Amino acid sequence: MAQVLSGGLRRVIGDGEGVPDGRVDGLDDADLLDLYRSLVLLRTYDERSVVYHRQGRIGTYAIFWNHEAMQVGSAHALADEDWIFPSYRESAIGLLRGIPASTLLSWWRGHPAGWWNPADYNVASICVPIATHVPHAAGLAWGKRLRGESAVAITYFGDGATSEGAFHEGANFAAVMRAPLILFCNNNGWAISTPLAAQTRAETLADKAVGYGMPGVRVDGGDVLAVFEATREAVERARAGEGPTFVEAVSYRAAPHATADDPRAYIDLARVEEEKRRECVGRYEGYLRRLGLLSDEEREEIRSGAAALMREGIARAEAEPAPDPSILFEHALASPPPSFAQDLAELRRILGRTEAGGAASPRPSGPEGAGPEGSV
Amino acid sequence: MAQVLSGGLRRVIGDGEGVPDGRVDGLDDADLLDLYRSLVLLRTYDERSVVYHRQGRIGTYAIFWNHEAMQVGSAHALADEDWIFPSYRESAIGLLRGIPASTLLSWWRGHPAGWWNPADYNVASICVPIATHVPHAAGLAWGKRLRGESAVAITYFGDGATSEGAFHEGANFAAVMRAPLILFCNNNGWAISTPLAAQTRAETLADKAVGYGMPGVRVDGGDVLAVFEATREAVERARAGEGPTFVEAVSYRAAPHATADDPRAYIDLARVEEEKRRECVGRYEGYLRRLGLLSDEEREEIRSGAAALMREGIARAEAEPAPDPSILFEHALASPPPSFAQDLAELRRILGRTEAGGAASPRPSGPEGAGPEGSV
Amino acid sequence: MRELTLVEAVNDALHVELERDGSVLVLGEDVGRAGGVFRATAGLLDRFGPDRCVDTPLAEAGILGTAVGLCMAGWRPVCEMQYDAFSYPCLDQLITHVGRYRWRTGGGMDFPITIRMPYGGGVRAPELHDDSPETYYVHTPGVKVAIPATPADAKGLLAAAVRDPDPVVVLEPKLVYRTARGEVPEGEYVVQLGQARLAREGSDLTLVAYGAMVGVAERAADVLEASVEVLDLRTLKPLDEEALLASAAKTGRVVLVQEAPRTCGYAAELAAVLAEKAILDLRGPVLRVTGYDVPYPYWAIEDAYMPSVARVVDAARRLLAFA
Amino acid sequence: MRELTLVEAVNDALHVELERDGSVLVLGEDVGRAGGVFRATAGLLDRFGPDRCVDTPLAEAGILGTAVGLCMAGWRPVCEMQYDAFSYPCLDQLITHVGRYRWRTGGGMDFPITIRMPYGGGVRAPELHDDSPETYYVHTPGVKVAIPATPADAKGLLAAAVRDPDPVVVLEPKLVYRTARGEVPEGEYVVQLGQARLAREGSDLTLVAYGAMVGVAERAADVLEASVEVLDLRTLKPLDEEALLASAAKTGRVVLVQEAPRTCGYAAELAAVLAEKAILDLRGPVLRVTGYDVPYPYWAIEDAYMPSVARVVDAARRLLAFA
Ligand SMILES: Cc1ncc(C[n+]2csc(CCOP(=O)(O)OP(=O)(O)O)c2C)c(N)n1
Ligand SMILES: Cc1ncc(C[n+]2csc(CCOP(=O)(O)OP(=O)(O)O)c2C)c(N)n1
Ligand SMILES: [Mg+2]
Ligand SMILES: [Mg+2]
Repeated sequence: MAQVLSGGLRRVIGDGEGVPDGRVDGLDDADLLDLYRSLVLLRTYDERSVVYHRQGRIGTYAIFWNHEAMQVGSAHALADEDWIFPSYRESAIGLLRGIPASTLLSWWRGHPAGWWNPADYNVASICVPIATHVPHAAGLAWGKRLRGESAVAITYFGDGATSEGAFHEGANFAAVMRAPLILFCNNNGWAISTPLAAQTRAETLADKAVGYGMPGVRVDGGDVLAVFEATREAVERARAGEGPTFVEAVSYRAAPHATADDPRAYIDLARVEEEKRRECVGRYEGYLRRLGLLSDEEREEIRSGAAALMREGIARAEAEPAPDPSILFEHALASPPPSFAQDLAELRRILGRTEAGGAASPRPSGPEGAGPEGSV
Repeated sequence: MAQVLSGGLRRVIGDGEGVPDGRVDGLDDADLLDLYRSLVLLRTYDERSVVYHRQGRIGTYAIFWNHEAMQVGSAHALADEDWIFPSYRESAIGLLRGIPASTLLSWWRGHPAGWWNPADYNVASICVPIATHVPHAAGLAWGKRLRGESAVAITYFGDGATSEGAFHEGANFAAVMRAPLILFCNNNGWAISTPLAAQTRAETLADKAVGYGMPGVRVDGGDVLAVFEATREAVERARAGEGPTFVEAVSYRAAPHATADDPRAYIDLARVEEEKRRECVGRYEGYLRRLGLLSDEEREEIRSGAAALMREGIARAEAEPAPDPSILFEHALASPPPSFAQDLAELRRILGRTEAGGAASPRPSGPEGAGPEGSV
Repeated sequence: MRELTLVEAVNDALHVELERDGSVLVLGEDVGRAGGVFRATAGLLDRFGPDRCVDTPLAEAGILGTAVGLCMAGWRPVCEMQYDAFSYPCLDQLITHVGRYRWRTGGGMDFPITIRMPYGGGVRAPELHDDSPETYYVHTPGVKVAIPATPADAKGLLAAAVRDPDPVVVLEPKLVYRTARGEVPEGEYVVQLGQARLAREGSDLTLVAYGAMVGVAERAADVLEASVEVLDLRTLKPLDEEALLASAAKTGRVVLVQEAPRTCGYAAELAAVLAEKAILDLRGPVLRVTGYDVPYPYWAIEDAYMPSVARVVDAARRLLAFA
Repeated sequence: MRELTLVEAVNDALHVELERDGSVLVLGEDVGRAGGVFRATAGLLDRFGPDRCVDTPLAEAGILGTAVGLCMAGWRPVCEMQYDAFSYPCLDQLITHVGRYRWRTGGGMDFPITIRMPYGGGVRAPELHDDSPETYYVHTPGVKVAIPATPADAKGLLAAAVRDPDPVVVLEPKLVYRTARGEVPEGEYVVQLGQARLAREGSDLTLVAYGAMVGVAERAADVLEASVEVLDLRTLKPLDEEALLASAAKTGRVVLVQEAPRTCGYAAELAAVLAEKAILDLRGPVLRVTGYDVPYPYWAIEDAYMPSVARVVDAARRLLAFA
């Protein structure tokens, strides 16, 4: 069971010194190792992606370093039938549901091979505009309930997202419809350069739950076990028909907002260094080691497995042929108008006369590129 | 001082039986009679307007019967420099600031004589789309504070309005900017046909304040003195630089939503009857009588004064000449493009050939009218 | 066949479609207990229950945003926006998600959302109950737009929208909600999207209109001393380009009528199509009769704002007199 | 005069205008501490303090909505929307209030709001960082719209917007934020709204463009074997109709270029003006080269979506060959 820290923050993992480790009921040793595998997978994905970006192999990329515990802990609390609604910050969470790394890397390469059908994995498309997916998740959860199905949904968003009207309307719909939804707030303290104090005067973001008549809980976002446990309780409530829960996972953004961002102008660098020292994967590694559950060999095996998966993923993504211009028109509408075929024919005629295909350079700034090309 | 009832509802006026009357510090007898005058003024305006509508002299009209105590109590707690941001439900609140009845009646006649310059009365234009004026009020209050001025603002909205993103964003901006704002929620239990229970799962609307880090207070919306006192405290906080307050005034909609609405299909008629018996003007009249502050003659004088004002108002409004078509173009832009003059010239040419002016029948449903022509 | 008003035909279509397909549900403000402020959804709550006719919180972005999620759960949501101008809060969801989500899934998932609302002016209503917002919808990729002018089309187009695999916006001309009466087929009845209706045949000049402006065009045709064709577009997106070009080729003279403000209104699109594809057929300029580029005015002066029979007649005569 | 990039010119204009008029303030997401994600507002916080360069909560409707109130308190707010597609949440405030409030007060109160944002595609960015939303703004009454193509115009039009008594939307072509370099006058510099710029004179054909498409049009003109005029509109609303008609009268052949989706795009409005007022001058159809009526695509294929030099050249050649 989690301890509740000051500020109502739940925590399970100790510090190896004064603060003792806890245990989470129902998680056996294999489960604990599974969590570790997922953490390493996401960490590896993230670190490799930053390198791929520097190498010009993917475009602007939203770094989620030190957010892995929030994503892994919560996603592991779900059943396969449950739906995930990620923001750009959880772009790789689909890895935990079997979406190939190449698909996600293709998405960051601006390539249609980055598409997937949400129904194949119960993972919605990555949402770029802030908070607009919160009502989607509320609608899915409500819709499942209306059908008498037992699936629940989780939606991820940041501290900044709580300022948007879309968050508010989605949360309120979920509460009113008793939708089985977990509103998972990744409170990393920053919305790009805007600190939490410029975002809200609420004492905690979990306080927002009161206004929707739903429970709000706070958890240490660097503690994968505390996140797991808090989310599991929210999932149980949801599945029991008791409606949505707001989970505030408190963390700190120890990396730039995205590859295009330089946080040195605004961030507290000492705090970042401190956070880097207590980053979430290392914390969990220490926990497993104290329990004697992780050997150096296992650790290496897991890491190299993840690295291999990434190598294969980027190779596949890079092997994708340049998309054909027909892709512009092909999926916009299920029943397209005749003008689409005419437009495509004309485009093909013109492209045929000039150069083949419309493949763009993978470098985010083309010859006329604007530089910081995506706040995401 | 107000008593706090169950549900945290503040109340000053007793029931003439078991519940004793309270007094509000700082209000002398003249002040108490002023409140009464304002209540009668608004009540008279409202009742006459419903009649004028039936007579086809004004269009669709949003009835505010039994909402007078909320409007009068709060508006009296303001200084003249303070700004009021009304919704359609507070359409006549400008009467308390000296806006002529004819202006407000003209507004409901769809006539440009219903215009006023907000800066002349510190009363913003009537806001028709729900909750969209909340950010305006937050901006005004914030802007005044930035200028070092001492004015505060109040914005009125309904229970339904709290579901809109615009309410959320406005409230949050006000809190973050420490804007001197009173968010005054007229909780009359209904948004047209939608009851509060279908609008939110929050225990009270005042609970929403928690999520913005501002105080939330609840008051009996039928008790003009309790409303006055609660608003005065909020105004004092605001003026002292302590930021916004959410005031939930609890009432019940005892009249149709608007003249076009027939609530019999959805409302609890017994509850309406009960509410009519305890309507707010009568309650305050009883209070004054128990204090010996209101004689029959004074009552009649005040009432007939208000009635005369309305007679004069409607006469003036009806005497307004039909607006000239130039009004379409005249005020849309401070620096209009040449096309406006061309369009007007063409329009005049055509109207000259057919009939004069563009005066429409004051009857809301023209020959092709659609009937319930405005939910407002 | 019975005679119905336009809004009764809408109501009829909803009853038929909810009956036909258990995955259709209606949501919006006051659609349940009250049956809609125009009673377009009257009777649905009683017949289909509160799960399929849902009074939502007062939040238009929430209505359309949850509709996206409802689709993902297998529903076919029909969203009511209470009025034209109150649909604007949903534009963000429309543009960023509703029109794009299918493409984003590589065609893997359909979003059969219907958004319907009363629209247009002339009804002596307070501010912001009178807008003609079709441009905002028509310009948005991934979304279809239909606007009926008759009760039968109101039923048939709405049924087509509900059955369409893509998001469809249906704008219902509230000015004629109760005055447009006409025969409406009983039971299932569908009018295919993308097919204009020749409301009147003629050979000298074409009036192109949609919604409440079809009636204005017809009355102008009555007045004019020429043989006037009236084309009721019925669907704005996709446009029935063939019908438009055929009529322009036949008459060589086209007047476009639209209530919305002029700049970038739908008549601009029609004029652009004609300027590109009918330039050799045209015997004179393409004229637009539209609302002005100003805020929709208060109703005591709205008749001067709305395209009137007199303005349409004037434009037509100028065009007929064109050298 | 110094050479500046387009985004530096924006930054310069803001410095000059905030210096000149103490009632001007800048608000938006990340405009302060970070100086804007494109650094358009860099230095303002240090120079003018946190009251006049305000990092707001993440809420675009809140930004524009509070700006309305700030005007009422005597401020001249300059709102930054971080990206084109992230401006959509503010459309409701724009349409229902910003464009109407002055009329509503009978001209008693001005709303000198500037809304500026980077816009347009081709920058290899993730989804929804590439939109050309001008139609939504241009169609809305009570609002003016300017789009610069050069650094000098970026400064001058923004200054004009800030000083204008009416709400003005300024869309800045982010594709050329750093590649468009040019001389920019120092200090106060205003380019009047409503005046097009003849970017290149010619006699056979006119290419009409704005924003980043001006460069595409110029490069197409380089390639074409005819005398090509390039008209940079600079302001979309109010349109410099005179300049458009004069060029059409001169060349008789017009190709309109726009990044936004075709239907009801701004090129449609231009075509409609030409079809009405230049019909006798036209020697061929009015052609549009535009984005397609589909969602703006992922960037690996965006070059096929964007109007390219090849597409403009193709359209121009077809028109020049027109019988
Ligand atoms: C509607 C909208 N406005 C602005 C942006 C630009 N933007 C991208 S990320 C971001 C900050 C988000 O902060 P937060 O919600 O805390 O999430 P985090 O990135 O910290 O995970 C902003 C402003 C956007 N994507 N969508
Ligand atoms: C954005 C918007 N959506 C819908 C409407 C239509 N409408 C007018 S009043 C109303 C109900 C408002 O309820 P509430 O906020 O409780 O205020 P009340 O009318 O009860 O005072 C609705 C839905 C509107 N005016 N604006
Ligand atoms: Mg954050
Ligand atoms: Mg109410």
